[in-house]
Amino acid sequence: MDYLPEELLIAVITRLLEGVEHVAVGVSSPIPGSAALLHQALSNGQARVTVLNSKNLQTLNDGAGDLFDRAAQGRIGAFFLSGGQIDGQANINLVGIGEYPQQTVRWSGSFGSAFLYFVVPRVILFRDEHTRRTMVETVDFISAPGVSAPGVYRPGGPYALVTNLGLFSFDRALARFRLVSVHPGHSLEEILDNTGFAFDYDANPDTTPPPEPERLTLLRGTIAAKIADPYPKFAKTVFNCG
Amino acid sequence: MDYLPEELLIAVITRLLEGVEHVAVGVSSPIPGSAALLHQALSNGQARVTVLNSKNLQTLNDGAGDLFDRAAQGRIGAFFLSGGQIDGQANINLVGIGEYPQQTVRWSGSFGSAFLYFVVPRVILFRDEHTRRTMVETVDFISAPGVSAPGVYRPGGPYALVTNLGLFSFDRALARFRLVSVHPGHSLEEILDNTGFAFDYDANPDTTPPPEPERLTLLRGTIAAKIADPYPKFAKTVFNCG
Amino acid sequence: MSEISIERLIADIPNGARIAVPTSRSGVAMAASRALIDRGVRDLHLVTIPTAGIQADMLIGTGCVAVAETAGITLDEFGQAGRFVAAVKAGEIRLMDSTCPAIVSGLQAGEKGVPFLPIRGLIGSDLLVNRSDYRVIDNPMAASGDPIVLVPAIVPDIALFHAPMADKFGNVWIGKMRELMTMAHAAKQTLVTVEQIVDGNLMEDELRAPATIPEMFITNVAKAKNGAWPLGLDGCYEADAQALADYANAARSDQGFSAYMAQAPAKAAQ
Amino acid sequence: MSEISIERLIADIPNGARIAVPTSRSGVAMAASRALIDRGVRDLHLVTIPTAGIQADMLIGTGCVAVAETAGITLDEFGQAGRFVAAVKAGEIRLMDSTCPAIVSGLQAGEKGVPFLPIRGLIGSDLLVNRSDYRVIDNPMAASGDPIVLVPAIVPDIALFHAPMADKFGNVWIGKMRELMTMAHAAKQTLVTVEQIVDGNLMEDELRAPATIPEMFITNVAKAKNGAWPLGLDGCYEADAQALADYANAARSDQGFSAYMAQAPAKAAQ
Repeated sequence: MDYLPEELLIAVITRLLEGVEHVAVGVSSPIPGSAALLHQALSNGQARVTVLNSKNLQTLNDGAGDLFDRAAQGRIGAFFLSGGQIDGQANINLVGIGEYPQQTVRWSGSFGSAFLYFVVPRVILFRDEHTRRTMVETVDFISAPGVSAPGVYRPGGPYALVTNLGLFSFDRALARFRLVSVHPGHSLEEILDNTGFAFDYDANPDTTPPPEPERLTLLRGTIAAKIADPYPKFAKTVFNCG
Repeated sequence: MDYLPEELLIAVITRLLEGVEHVAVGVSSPIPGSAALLHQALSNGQARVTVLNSKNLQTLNDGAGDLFDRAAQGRIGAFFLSGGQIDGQANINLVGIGEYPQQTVRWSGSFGSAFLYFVVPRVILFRDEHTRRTMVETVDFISAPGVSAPGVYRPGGPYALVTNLGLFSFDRALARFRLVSVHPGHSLEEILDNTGFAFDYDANPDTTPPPEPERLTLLRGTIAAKIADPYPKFAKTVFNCG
Repeated sequence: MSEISIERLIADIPNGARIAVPTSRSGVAMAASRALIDRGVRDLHLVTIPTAGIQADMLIGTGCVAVAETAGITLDEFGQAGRFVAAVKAGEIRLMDSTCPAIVSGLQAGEKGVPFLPIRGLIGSDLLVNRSDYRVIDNPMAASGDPIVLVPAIVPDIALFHAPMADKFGNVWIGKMRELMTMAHAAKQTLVTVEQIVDGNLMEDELRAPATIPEMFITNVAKAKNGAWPLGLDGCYEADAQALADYANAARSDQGFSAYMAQAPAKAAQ
Repeated sequence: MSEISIERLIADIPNGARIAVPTSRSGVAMAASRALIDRGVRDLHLVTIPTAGIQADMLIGTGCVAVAETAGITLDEFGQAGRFVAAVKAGEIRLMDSTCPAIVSGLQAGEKGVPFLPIRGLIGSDLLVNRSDYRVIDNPMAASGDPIVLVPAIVPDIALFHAPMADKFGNVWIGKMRELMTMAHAAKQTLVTVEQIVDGNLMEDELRAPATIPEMFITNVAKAKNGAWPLGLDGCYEADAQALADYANAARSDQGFSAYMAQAPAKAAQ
């Protein structure tokens, strides 16, 4: 079965969600959102999904703190974060480049990252631009740190990094990424060339398995229709839905 | 105009509320509640009144903390507290008599007193049994202290004590009551005999003025009908209303 | 969520559970409490949000309660809570006396997943003296000395209450009784009785959704018509003053209470 | 409460006011913001609860803002907030970057009248490094070292937002946008535009009362049909994607923004 790059990424993320009871998805995250909904479908609806800014894919009704209170209590098993920069210790930067505050590049801001990264057990870093611009040795501004000193309350943290080139796991004790697999059509060399930080890898890394056909069918059917709620443009472009 | 003892007490309390923008009234407080409603009527409805446990005389809709949050912000100008014991420093005891916790007499508990006494500017102590049993030298248990050490955050505190015998003011700097007036039909001697704590007084104290006739009319009319919401039995007994 | 009986609803509340219940006017699960008494639960750590009445008194009188964490237990206009008072005098329950907003703040700390919340007041009270779990710190935001109390998070094992309605998904509409939302958010498990189970999805009802507890916070729901009786339920029915007066009178003595519990109906006629 | 114009509503917001506004999906008073811009307000300390979009960008682009206290300013799917980004690069506004729940907790501290609330996370971030008003203490409830952040109370001078309806008494119905309740509770003054002013008393409407801000928290209300345009209002209308895209495009440059503000309508056709 042929598939689009987006569909591969959704398949990769869906596998990372296995066993998670409640997945939350932040703003501007159509690929993670689709993966979360696919995960829910695979669980026969047992898994809960909260998609921020959707009309029907969430139950937040206690104000701007609702999601964060749920997360603080451990009621959210997985969440997605990204970064204008991500470094080798899984620090993420959502603020900007250059010397803070008057930076030469300014992004939106840190949103919930400096909190959710600490309390959600399985935070999946997702960035579909894997370059030396985004994957840096050290971020210019730490919106949220990848690891914390001993004694700092931190039930959560980085679990994996998914990019357009490959899948990485993160070892919290070592504060270091490890390449798990290279996406079809890409290579270890390409990843090394495009990564600004050091990471562990096998000389002959696995290739990321393609999307499972039955999941792809599900994705293009019911999931595509659902993700059109918060992301109509994405559903139209990728799945020709809506 | 003849009046009942309850009507005198309501009149006394109403005078103490002059200028207060928002009066809140706790549970089991029909006399303070009536005074608050009379105060509101005299303000042409400008003053707000919150009567706990009433159906229509309050706007609390944010849970059990709503009243306390409003009070903490200074949005409540006056509140009423009572005590199984009240002592000369305006400490109040709502818990019991004897050595805590296994006391020989146990009352309901401190309710909001240990908080509201600190933050409501004009707390009026009201107790319709003025005896040496209730007006004691030192309370057995401090539910809420009358005064606080320097440095303790305390925008609020005791403003007056109203009993069935007389009206006292409270000097927060001296931590001491002063007799303001003796209710008609009672005497300074009676008050001295029945008070377990020392207080300041004039040798010839004023007599508490009777209820103002026009206020009495208001009270027996519109106010009686309103207070029947939370206190039907009281409205029936005192005002023959409802 | 499949429909279950009241007995099933409360079957798994373990002895020793820290159980949160609302005030007498905010949706008390009386029918479920009677079932809990009949089951013979023991050693409950009762947390009243922030006060309680007949429900707490009954649970205490039947020996179900080891700890009472409360700002007050009273039968309101019907007088003292006789069994509570008797148990205190006999030293049969451990008291954790507090003040209303301190309990609310503790519950909100539980809701927010933080270890404590600060609260004004309390300093100089004997409540504070007797609550070794409360702390006084110097307000770090103030330039000079400013003592302030911290109350620890309350994370009930169980929140138990009665509400007007649930839907088949387990969403529960609570109206203005917002403390029930806080209780459900804070507690590990939330057990609810309701007057009725309605069709449709309350979370999709524009008017009811804002005052609906999402099903993810609800462990189980059982239908209990008049489930708050003899207390009232806002918007549904008034308290049964005669029944409450009867109870208050009976609860003044051991014998009166025993006779009441043996003879009085567990629930109102349905 | 007598009916007033949008211009009157915002007339008394002083220069330098600390003004709280909600996220782009939670009732943004766009029409009132345009009036505020037209009035030429200056030096606002903008607090976004907890993020903002076109409203903040417009206020910044027109020079109304001195301080941006925010967890993020973005035009969402329409891209970066061009005027915000330009102002940061030019050093024209003072930044108080934070994270969403820290802002919410600060506002809740304001609501509760306490000087601070604790919050997990943040430790090790450069947000914390740059927020000298945040404190780290050792959790007094923990047996061993457990650093935790305290955020100071946010007490806005003004809360400004748009809601579906008010009644003639000044009660405001907010539906599921609960943060508006927190904002009104916390702020010294609360100014609201609404789609409609309805007859009756919202606080006496069993279904609407739970999600109604009582009038005592509301300073003033003005009617503004389509008052959130080009943003949407939950349950009333969707965002105007074309208008938002046009704005995003224009805001990429000084000139584009100036031309947009000169030519684009201040409000949707009514």
